[in-house]
Parts: sequence; structure tokens; C-alpha cells
Amino acid sequence: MKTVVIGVIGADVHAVGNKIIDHVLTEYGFNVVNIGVLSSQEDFINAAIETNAKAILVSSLYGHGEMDCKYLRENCDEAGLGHVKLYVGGNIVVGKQDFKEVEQRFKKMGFDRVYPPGTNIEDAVKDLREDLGE
Amino acid sequence: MKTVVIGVIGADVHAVGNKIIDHVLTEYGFNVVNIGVLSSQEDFINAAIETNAKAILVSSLYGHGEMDCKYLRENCDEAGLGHVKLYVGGNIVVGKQDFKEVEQRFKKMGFDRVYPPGTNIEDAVKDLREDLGE
Amino acid sequence: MIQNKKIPWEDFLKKREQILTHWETGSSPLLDLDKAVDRLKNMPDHKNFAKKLRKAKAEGITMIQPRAGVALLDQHIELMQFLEKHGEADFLPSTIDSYTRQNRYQNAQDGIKESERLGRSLLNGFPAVNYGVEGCMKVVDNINVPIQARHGTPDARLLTEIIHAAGWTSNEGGGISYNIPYAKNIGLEDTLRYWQYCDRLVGYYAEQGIELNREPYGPLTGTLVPPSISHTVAIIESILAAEQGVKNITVGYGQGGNVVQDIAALQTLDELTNYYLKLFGYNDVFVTTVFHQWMGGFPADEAKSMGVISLASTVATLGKATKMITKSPHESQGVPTKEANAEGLRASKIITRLLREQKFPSSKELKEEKEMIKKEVNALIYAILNVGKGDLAQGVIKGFARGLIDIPFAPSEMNAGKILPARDDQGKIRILEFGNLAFDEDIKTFHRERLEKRAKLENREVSFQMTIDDVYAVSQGTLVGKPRQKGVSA
Amino acid sequence: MIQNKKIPWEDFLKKREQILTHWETGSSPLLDLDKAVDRLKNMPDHKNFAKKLRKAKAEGITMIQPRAGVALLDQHIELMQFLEKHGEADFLPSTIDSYTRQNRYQNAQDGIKESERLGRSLLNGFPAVNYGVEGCMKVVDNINVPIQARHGTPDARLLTEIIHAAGWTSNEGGGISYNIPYAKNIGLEDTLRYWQYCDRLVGYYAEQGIELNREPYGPLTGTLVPPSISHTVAIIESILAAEQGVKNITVGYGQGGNVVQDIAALQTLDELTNYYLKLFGYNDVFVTTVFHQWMGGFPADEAKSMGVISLASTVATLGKATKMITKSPHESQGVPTKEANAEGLRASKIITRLLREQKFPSSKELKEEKEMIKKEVNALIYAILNVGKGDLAQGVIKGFARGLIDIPFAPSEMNAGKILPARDDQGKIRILEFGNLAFDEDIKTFHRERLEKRAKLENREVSFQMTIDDVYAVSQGTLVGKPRQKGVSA
Ligand code: B12
Ligand code: B12
Repeated sequence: MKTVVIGVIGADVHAVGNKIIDHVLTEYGFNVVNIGVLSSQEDFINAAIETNAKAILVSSLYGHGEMDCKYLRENCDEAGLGHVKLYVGGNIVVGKQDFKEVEQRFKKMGFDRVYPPGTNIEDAVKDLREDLGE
Repeated sequence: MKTVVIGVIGADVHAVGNKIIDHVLTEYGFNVVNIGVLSSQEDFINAAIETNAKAILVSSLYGHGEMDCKYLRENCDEAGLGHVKLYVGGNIVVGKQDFKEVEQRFKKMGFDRVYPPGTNIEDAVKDLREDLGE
Repeated sequence: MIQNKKIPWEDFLKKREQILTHWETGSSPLLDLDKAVDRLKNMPDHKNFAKKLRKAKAEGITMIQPRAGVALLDQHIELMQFLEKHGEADFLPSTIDSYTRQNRYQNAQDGIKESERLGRSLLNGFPAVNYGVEGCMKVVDNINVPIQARHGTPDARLLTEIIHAAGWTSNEGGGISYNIPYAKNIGLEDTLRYWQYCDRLVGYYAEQGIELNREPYGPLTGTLVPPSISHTVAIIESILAAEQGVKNITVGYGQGGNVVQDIAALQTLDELTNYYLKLFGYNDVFVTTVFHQWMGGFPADEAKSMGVISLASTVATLGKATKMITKSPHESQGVPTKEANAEGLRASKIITRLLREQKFPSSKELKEEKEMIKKEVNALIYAILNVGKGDLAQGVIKGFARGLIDIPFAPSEMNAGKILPARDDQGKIRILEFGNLAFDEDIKTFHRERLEKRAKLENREVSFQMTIDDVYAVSQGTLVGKPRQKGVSA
Repeated sequence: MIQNKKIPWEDFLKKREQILTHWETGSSPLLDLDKAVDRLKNMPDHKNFAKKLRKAKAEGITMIQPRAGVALLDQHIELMQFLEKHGEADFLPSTIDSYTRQNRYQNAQDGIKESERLGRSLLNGFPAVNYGVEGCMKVVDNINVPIQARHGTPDARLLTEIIHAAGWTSNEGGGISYNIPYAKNIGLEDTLRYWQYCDRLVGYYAEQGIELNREPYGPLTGTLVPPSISHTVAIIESILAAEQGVKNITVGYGQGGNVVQDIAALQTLDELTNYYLKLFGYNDVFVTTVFHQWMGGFPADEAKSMGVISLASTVATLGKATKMITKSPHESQGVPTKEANAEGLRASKIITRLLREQKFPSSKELKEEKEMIKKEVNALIYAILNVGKGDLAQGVIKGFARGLIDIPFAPSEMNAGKILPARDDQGKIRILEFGNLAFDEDIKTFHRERLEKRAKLENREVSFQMTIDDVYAVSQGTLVGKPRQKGVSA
């Protein structure tokens, strides 16, 4: 059973999507480590180290995602999590922006997968399986 | 009391605005000759000749105004109504078009005044007074 | 002398020969009745208007349908496909252009040419007669939902022949509703005959086992029409259609603006139409209702128009209309682009879906309003039947001539044009001038009292000025027209 | 130990000194209380939130207010002016950014800098504390309607000081409603204290003859919250505020989706809040209601979003809410542009105006729903008061700890998080898992029966899957979530 860390980064309290991601990924057979809302980069990194996770799924809904996610990739690498996949989804920037552009911005920041608003979490399961190996 | 001819041109049956224009212009002291809906160019011209009108107010709501109003200026001139002012208003073209452009089109066709959709008829009273002399 | 009697088939056929000569497309071999029957029989259920309506009514849901039509065939098909896909339309229309409506097929032909030349539609609708059965077939073959002709044509006989033969499974119109609001001096005797013809054709198809839908046009002038008046017309046209053999009828009503009155109108429309059809002995007619989103002047602002559209959708769904005709945010400006049309549809669609499990609850106010509408409709139908000495067709002609029934703001000279409507203090549509309308004193007193209440609140007299203010009101963002100062523009 | 007792003025002042040191703008001379009183006294009536609400309630009309806020002061003012002019907003907000909400003023400062550098707002709201009284004054001086701070700040004491001193005449929030949905591990004892402070300041101003408005945050998590639960929180926060001297309170409720339940909720919210305030001896508090347009996940499509917005407006107006918080067609995507925000406002505005003379009629269904809400609220308040041994503040802390009151989907660890809501067959929000919620068996049976009815219709068991389906439903265009097949995306 692959372990994935999920949580909502920064000063963000949007809890609904997080609870549903937890439920759905668990149903799909993942070992879900949910650090919940209001989680810092360190929280994510520590949880991934402790649980030997294969992927970190960052949620950011409230718009500050761009600031909160800065250097997350670098900090993961430094902590020895270079092999861990980084996903991000939710409403990750402020306002309705062209998603192609937003995706580029976050890919440059080192995220492996970037999801637009309203993504059905089930659609990410395919990606997870692909990236982590069945 | 200045006489004005009003009516709705072509195969157009929109009667509501016409009834209201009749009522309002009468209240403002004009002698209103109302030829009603479904009126041809000839109907307008004959009415203007018979009543010695100073202006013809053409309504067109249904979208065929551009075709129905073709050569109305020329036909008026031919009938000796060169001095008669020509106004047009309503929804005079098909669809939501840039009004500046539409106005140009109808001015080129010889109309003295062209009004956009939803014009309050009271706003035309000022123009009428100006054009016909108080 | 016209009567409400089924046209004998031989008479119909004789007339038909003549009709088909009205324009060249009438000579198409596809207008052979056997061919047409074949084609209609081969229409799959999901493209049959009548069947899809039965299903919707059984499920208690509200279907949506736009108005739309352009001059050029390919563009028209594109428009239909767009509205099906991006508007999520349950039913498609083809709104017919105004020249065709007046049987000016040559003008329509010129409009097609001119549109081809300029590359934009100069016609306000689709000239179906000019494109003939072949063109109309192409339309229906390229879409996946039922399609209907929507027009306003006093004499739609050739049009009707063509669309049905092409596989269009519904037709809007009626001898009153496509005359009084859409013509100036065409006699009612004529239009009643024209529409008996159209209905007889549908009746013929019914005899061949093909169920087609017919829809009397509900909103009439779309301008402050009291429900009892439009209901009366809808019921009469249903009876006239049923006599010709029509089995699937959708009666319509245009949003008035007061929610309770609108719900009362929708409910009574269904109840009364069924009641009267049975009373007249037509026991096997399947009735559905259609609610028209606000038919009067729209606000210029697109966001506000979306508000009006959505409010209408709420009322239609809670009132359990089987179908709703939608408007677009371009309404006040002109024929909408396909994108704007689809926006109106999608806003409507989500509301019909969100509220599908819900129904407007019954209440004292609703019951009172329903009672009032029923009383009024009964009075009007009684008077019309009475003056027709028991024949409904005769009653219509004499009833209109005497103003026993009278439609506000209608252009037709067949209409007395004596009544004046206005809103009461809650925005319900009432009548301030009755002309000869066949209402008794009780009913009139009720209307007067309600209007007095408003007048008092607004500190003015009940008068035509109220009517004018109400005509403008919605486009200016209120329902009940506020008193305007003369010379001051709002 | 915290109690529901008015803070002695000296204690307040002592605390105040400390609060004002939390960020450099706390040292502004304009925070002198006499100066603040002067400024507030000089606010014209049309910029006073409390007074404008009184007027609206007297006239029975529904006012509209957006959410809006950006990082940079000039752009924020421009935004406010735009929404006033092109959105026809009756009240303006200033939505505060999420760093400020967590008192991370340094982060907010960075956000301002970064936004200046990039020329676009990187903050999701207006960092009012960083701009201080001077900045906030500039905002209110450049608009013509009352303005309110809207946030979600557990500890809003410095923010509150600053906005009121600047002339903002309303503040949203409360010790429960700005904790449970907005925090993870801040104790209720703390937030209740923080908000007693904010209320005490308003009480002080009241003593100086200045009426300010306070608004407990109604919708909580915005996700399937049963009316009785949010009502209970609103009523408790009203009582806590009244004890500190607040005289003008707006209680809120977020649209649930079933029209009758929403109307019942609006009516009972007003009735119950007034009832309980009087029961507790606060006789001179003026109560109004605010209806929040759909607070859950929105559809991605803009036209459909306009439909949702308009449906909410219809319910708010017919339910006679005094105020409505609007959404925009960008809701599902992100903080709206000013244009999109204004579109939502204008669609809302026309509906509040079209329906202003109308009211949802009473009915059996409505009465039943109201009775049910009242029963439930009474049960919850009784249990909370009881566990607090008569003290409401203590009751809140213990009530939440024991799960006697419980808010679905809340992030806070102070919340039991045991209850699960789901919709019944008509889309009314019911409860399927009660945890320790203080409902008696009668009430629970009612909920279970309603949910069973839906389950039967959908041919499945009542389960958490229903809740999940309902969470997604509106964004996918239905109210009652349809059963999804696992592995198939909708
Ligand atoms: C009510 C209405 C109808 C009613 C008319 C009833 C009747 N017999 O009167 C019915 C339902 C029958 C109808 C039918 C049709 N309609 Co219609 N109708 C409307 C609607 C909703 C309101 C019109 C109205 O009464 N407004 C209130 C009056 C007071 O305002 P008004 O007519 O605009 O007139 C005022 C001003 O414009 C101005 N004014 C008018 N003329 C002039 C002239 C001058 C010189 C001046 C200064 C001012 C002026 O003063 C008037 C008084 O204040 C409009 C859309 C809208 N405006 O919201 C569409 C609209 C006019 N209709 C339209 C169309 C296409 C049709 C139909 C072809 C198709 C259809 N929808 O069924 C048929 C046409 C039939 C025909 N042969 O004409 C289109 C026209 C499209 C375009 N131009 O691109 C419109 C714009 C709707 C749309 N967006 O598609 N319609
Ligand atoms: C409900 C809600 C709230 C509730 C949250 C309650 C709670 N504690 O959970 C309340 C009312 C408290 C709230 C508060 C705020 N909110 Co809010 N909120 C929403 C809303 C309406 C729905 C969110 C939701 O629950 N959706 C349902 C769930 C199931 O979907 P989801 O969260 O999108 O998650 C799904 C997918 O996105 C995806 N997903 C999520 N993360 C990830 C990660 C990966 C890797 C993958 C693959 C997928 C994935 O899977 C999830 C499950 O299907 C959205 C707008 C919308 N979507 O319609 C705004 C929204 C998210 N909120 C917003 C804002 C700004 C705020 C506030 C700052 C201001 C305010 N409006 O008061 C505060 C923030 C407080 C804070 N510090 O965080 C903005 C964000 C703006 C932006 N990004 O530009 C939004 C978009 C609204 C808007 N248009 O302005 N909010």
C-alpha cells in the first residue's frame, strides 16, 4: 500500500475538499496520511519523512498558494525527499487566471502535477498510479 | 401644432412601443398621425403628404429595418417630401451590433436621427423640438 | 360559415393541392403524404416532441427550449447544434423569419440572397418554406432532440406541410394566437380556417399512428396580459385542435412577474385545459404546459437580464411547467448570438435541475388566485360559447368583434383593444379598463379594489399612466411601475 | 474562567493597551477613543450600517452586499467604487486577507510588497491592519455607502479597533463562527474572549450614542449545515454580543437549496433571535437578517453560476431577508474580477427589486419546517445552557467539547466533527449521523425518516456516500446528489 501525504497548506482552512480526498484515496487503496488544514511546509515534509510517503498532495484553495508553495520542492530535496512526487490542486492562485500559464508557473517551482479548480480527485488517481507504479 | 407621422415599418407587428409613442407625443403637444404596425413606405409617405407632416418617425423592432428602410429617403424626396425629417428607432438591425456603426449605416441611408434600442421616447422630444423649431 | 367541425378528408386534400402551389418548394415529391408518414414513423423516440413531453410530465421535470433561427441553412444547423451542445437544450426550435410569417416568400428569398452576400443574417429567423422539405430534413437530421417550428404566422399551411413532412414533430400557433398579436387586418374566420387545416394535418398523422405535438401560442402580446385572457385563448385553441384530431397539446403562459399569480396561472392552465377538453368530449388528449420567460421589454443590462431569466426559471420549475421557453441576455438588443442564447439556456437549465424535486406549496393566497383565474376563464368561455350559439369558432369571431374577449396591446383590428391592464400593489396583473370584457360585477370589483390599493399606496389615481409605467417597469428594474414625472426621463 | 458577563471598562482599557502593540499601526493617534467617537459621530446617516439596515427593514426590502478585497489600497478603493457604481451595492465590504485573519501581519506586509512588485494582488483580501486607521479612513471617505469588515479572524481585536476608529460601521464575526470554520486548534475560551472584546468596544460606542452593527457569521462551513445548527450559533453570539452592549445585530444564514427550508430558516432566524434576546433580558436590540447566496462549491460555468446567484436572490427576497451577501460568476475559479463581482450584484439587484412587493406565502409545509427548526434550536440551546450551568459562554465551551453542538466539515479540533448531514428527497438538509448532538429521539426519527425516503427512491442505503454526493451536487448542477459509480468521474 503506497503512502501519500495530503493536507492544506498555509493559512488556509478549507477543510471540505481535504476530507473528501482523504475518503476517496483511502477507498482507492492508498495509505492516506492527512495532516489537515493550516499546515506548513515543515508539517508536510515531516509527515512524508515519518511515513516514508511516495507523494505529497498539497491542497491550496484560498489563493495564497503561490506564496505558500515557494521553495517547497527545494526544501523537500534538502530533507532527502528528492524522490517524492509533488502534486498541487485546488484554487491555487488568486482569481480566474489562464490555467496553462498557472500550470507552467507551478511546474517551474518543481511540482510534478498541477490541477485546475474543481478537479475531481478520482481523476488524479490514474496519475498517482502511473507516477508511483502500480 | 406640428404634425408627425409615426408607424412601424415592414412586416413588423410590434405594437406596444407604437401605442406608447402615440400617447407620449400627443401629451407633449404634437399632432400625431399614427399609421400603426405593418406599414409600407408608401403608407408613411401618403400619410405625410395628406397631413402636411414635418417629420416621419419610423419604428422598426423586428430586425428587418435595414431592408425595409432602403430608399425611404429617396422615395420621400421623389414624393416632394424633401423637407420632412426622417427619424428611425427601435431594434433596427438584426442582433446586438455596435450602435455607432449602425447609426452611420442609417445616416448614410438619409435618416436625420437614429436611436438605439430602448430609447425613451421622451428623449426624442428635445430633438424634435430642435429640428422642427419650437 | 366556419364551425368547430373536423374538416372532411376530401375537402382537406382539395385545399391541399392549392396550398402546395403557394411557393415552388410546395412541389417537392417529399410532400407526398405516404412518404411523409414513412419519414415520421421512422423518427426515433428521442426526436419525437410528443413522446419526450410525455416522459417529462411523467417525471415531473421542466424541459428547456430556446428561440433561434437565422437566414442561411448551414448557419442555422450550426446554431441548432450549438444550442443543443452548449445550451443543453432539451428541445430545439426553428424561429421562422417575419417575411415567411407574412407569406412573403419572395422577400424571404431576397433576404437569403442578401445574407449570403453580406455573410451575416439579415433575416430575423429561418425561412423554412424557402428551404423546403429537403432543407428542413437536413436540420432535423443533424440534431439529436425534437424540433419545432415557432413563428407567428397567420397562414402557416404551407409551412406546416413542409415541416411535418421533414420530420419536425411540433408546431406552434393557432387561429387566434397567431392572428391577434401578429397581424393587423386578417379576419379571424380566415385564420381559424388556416389553423383548422394545420391541425387537421396533425390529426391525419395521428390516424396513421404518429403522435405530433401542437402548441397554441400562450403569451399573446407578451405585455401585461391577465392570465385568464391568455388561458381562455389557449383552451379554445386546444378544443379547436382536438376537434381536428390533435392528441398532444402544450398550452402556454407568459411570466407575469408576481410569483404567486404565475404559479396559480400554471396550475390552472393545466387543470382548466384538461377540464374543458373533457367537457367537450375530447377524452384522449394529452396536455402539458409551457412557461415563457418574461415576454415584455427586457433590461438593457446583460447581468440583469440573466436575473430575469433565472427568476422565470425558478417560477416555471416550482410551478411544474413541463417546458420553458428561454430568453437570452441580449433580449433587449436584438436576436442573440448563439453564445448569448446558450448562456440563457444554461442559467435556466441549472435552475430547472436544482429545483426538480421541489414544488411551490399550496397556500391561501395561491388558492384565492387560482379561484379567481378559474372564475374569470369560466366567464369568458361561457360568453364566447353563448355568443357563438354553442359553436366555439363562431363564438371566437363574434366574441372578439364585440370585445367580450379582448387582448391588451394587440395590433389586430379584429381585437376591440378596449381593455387596459395594470399591476396591483403586489405586482399581480389586474384590469383597470374592462371595455366589453365578459366579466361580471363581482370580478370587476375585485380588480378595482386591488388597483385602488396600489393607487392609494402611490398616492395617485388609477389611470392609463399606471399601465404605461408598468410597461416600462421591468426594463427599468422594477415590477410595479413607479410614477414618473412628466418630462423627466427615468 | 470566561463567563457571559460584560467586561468592566477598566479591564477593557488595560487589555486595549496591549492589543494596540500587536502591530505598528496600533500606535496611530487616531486610535484615541475620543477621536474615534468624534469621527464616528460625524459619519453621515447614509454611511451608517446600523441606520441603513433599520431603514431597509422598515421598508421590507432586501439590500445587497458583495465580498471583495485586494492587497493594494488604491486598487481596493477603486474596487469599492466600482462595486458601488457598477454593482449597485447597497453596502460595501472589505474582505480581509487570510494572513491578517491569522494575525500574520508580517506575511501580509510581504504580500503587499510582492503585489506591488508584480502589479497584481497576491493576497486574497485587504490587509486592513497593515494599512491602519489612516488607510481604512481613505477607503470609507471615497465611497457613499456603509462599509463593513468581513473576515474570519479568530482574534480580530486590533482589526476591530482600527476599522471602527476609521469609521467602518459594521464588523462581521463571533467567538464561535470565526473560530470553528476558520481555525484548527485555537480554544473556544480564547475566541469567545476575543470577541467579547470586539463587542465591548461596540458597546462602548453605543454608550457614546453611536450605533454600530455587528454580524455573527451565519453560514459557518457553508457546506450542508442544517439551519438549526447555524441558528443556534447565531443566537448565542447575539446574546453574547448584547451582553457587551451591542444594540444592532444582523444574524445570518447560508442558502441550503430547498426553497421552503430556506424561507423557514430565514423566518425562524428572525423570530428565534428576537425571542431569545428578550428571554435573556436584552430588550432593546434591533435584529435584522442576512441571507448568504450558496456558500458551497459552485458550478464552473459562469452562466450556471448566474443561475445559482439569481435563485438565491429570489429566496432571499421572498423570505424578506434584510440583506444578502452575493457571489459572482467566477466563484468556482477564484477571487472575482471587479466586473464579474458587479455582474453577480446586478443580477441580484434586479431580483430584489422585482420582487420587493412580494412575500413567500405561508403554507402547511412551511409551518412544519419552521416548527422543526424551532424544536431543534430549542433543544440545542437548552442543552448548551444546561451544560454551562446557566452560563452561555461556559455552555459553548462544554457543549462543543461534548459534541452537544457540532458543525459539519469544520476544521477545528474544538469541534466534535461527528455529525454527518445529507439531503432528503426534496433537497432539505437533514442529519444522518448525530454524534452527540443534543436532539431527542423524536427529532432524530424525523430526520431518519426523511433520509430513508430518499434512500428508497435512489435504491441505496443512507450512508456517508450520500453526503459526499451532496457536497459535489450543486457544482455539478443538481441539488440532491445522484449516486455515482466508483471509478467513474461525473
Ligand atoms: C413584446 C415583444 C414581442 C411581442 C409583440 C407584441 C405586439 N404585437 O406588440 C411578440 C411576442 C408578438 C413579438 C414577436 C416577435 N418578436 Co419581439 N419583442 C418583444 C420585446 C420583448 C419587447 C418589445 C416591447 O414591447 N417593448 C416595450 C416598448 C415600450 O418598447 P419598444 O418597443 O422598444 O419601443 C420604445 C423605444 O424603442 C422607442 N422607439 C421605438 N421606435 C422608435 C422610433 C423612434 C424614431 C424613436 C425616437 C424611438 C422609438 O420608444 C418606444 C417607447 O418607449 C422585444 C425585446 C425587448 N425590447 O425586450 C422583442 C424583439 C423586438 N422581438 C424580436 C423578434 C425577432 C420578434 C419575432 C420576429 C420573433 C419572435 N420572437 O417570435 C416576432 C416578430 C413578429 C413580427 N412580424 O414583427 C426581436 C428583434 C430582433 C432584432 N431586431 O434583432 C426582439 C428585440 C427580441 C430579441 N432580442 O430577439 N415580440
Ligand atoms: C466552502 C468555501 C469556504 C468555507 C470553507 C469551510 C471550511 N472550513 O472548509 C468558508 C466559508 C469558511 C470559506 C472561507 C474563505 N474562503 Co472559501 N470557498 C468555499 C467554496 C465556496 C467551496 C469550497 C469547497 O468546499 N468545495 C467543495 C470541495 C469538495 O471541493 P474543493 O475544495 O475544490 O476540493 C476538490 C478539488 O479542488 C480537488 N482538490 C483540492 N485540492 C487538491 C489537490 C490535489 C493534488 C488534487 C489532485 C486535487 C485537489 O479535490 C477536492 C475534492 O474533490 C470555494 C469556491 C468554490 N469552489 O465554489 C471558496 C473559495 C475557495 N474561497 C475563497 C476565499 C478567498 C475564502 C476566504 C479567504 C474569504 C472568504 N470568502 O471569506 C476565506 C478563507 C479563510 C482561510 N483562511 O482559508 C476563494 C479562493 C480564491 C482564490 N483562490 O482566488 C474561493 C475560490 C471563492 C472565490 N471565488 O473567491 N470558504
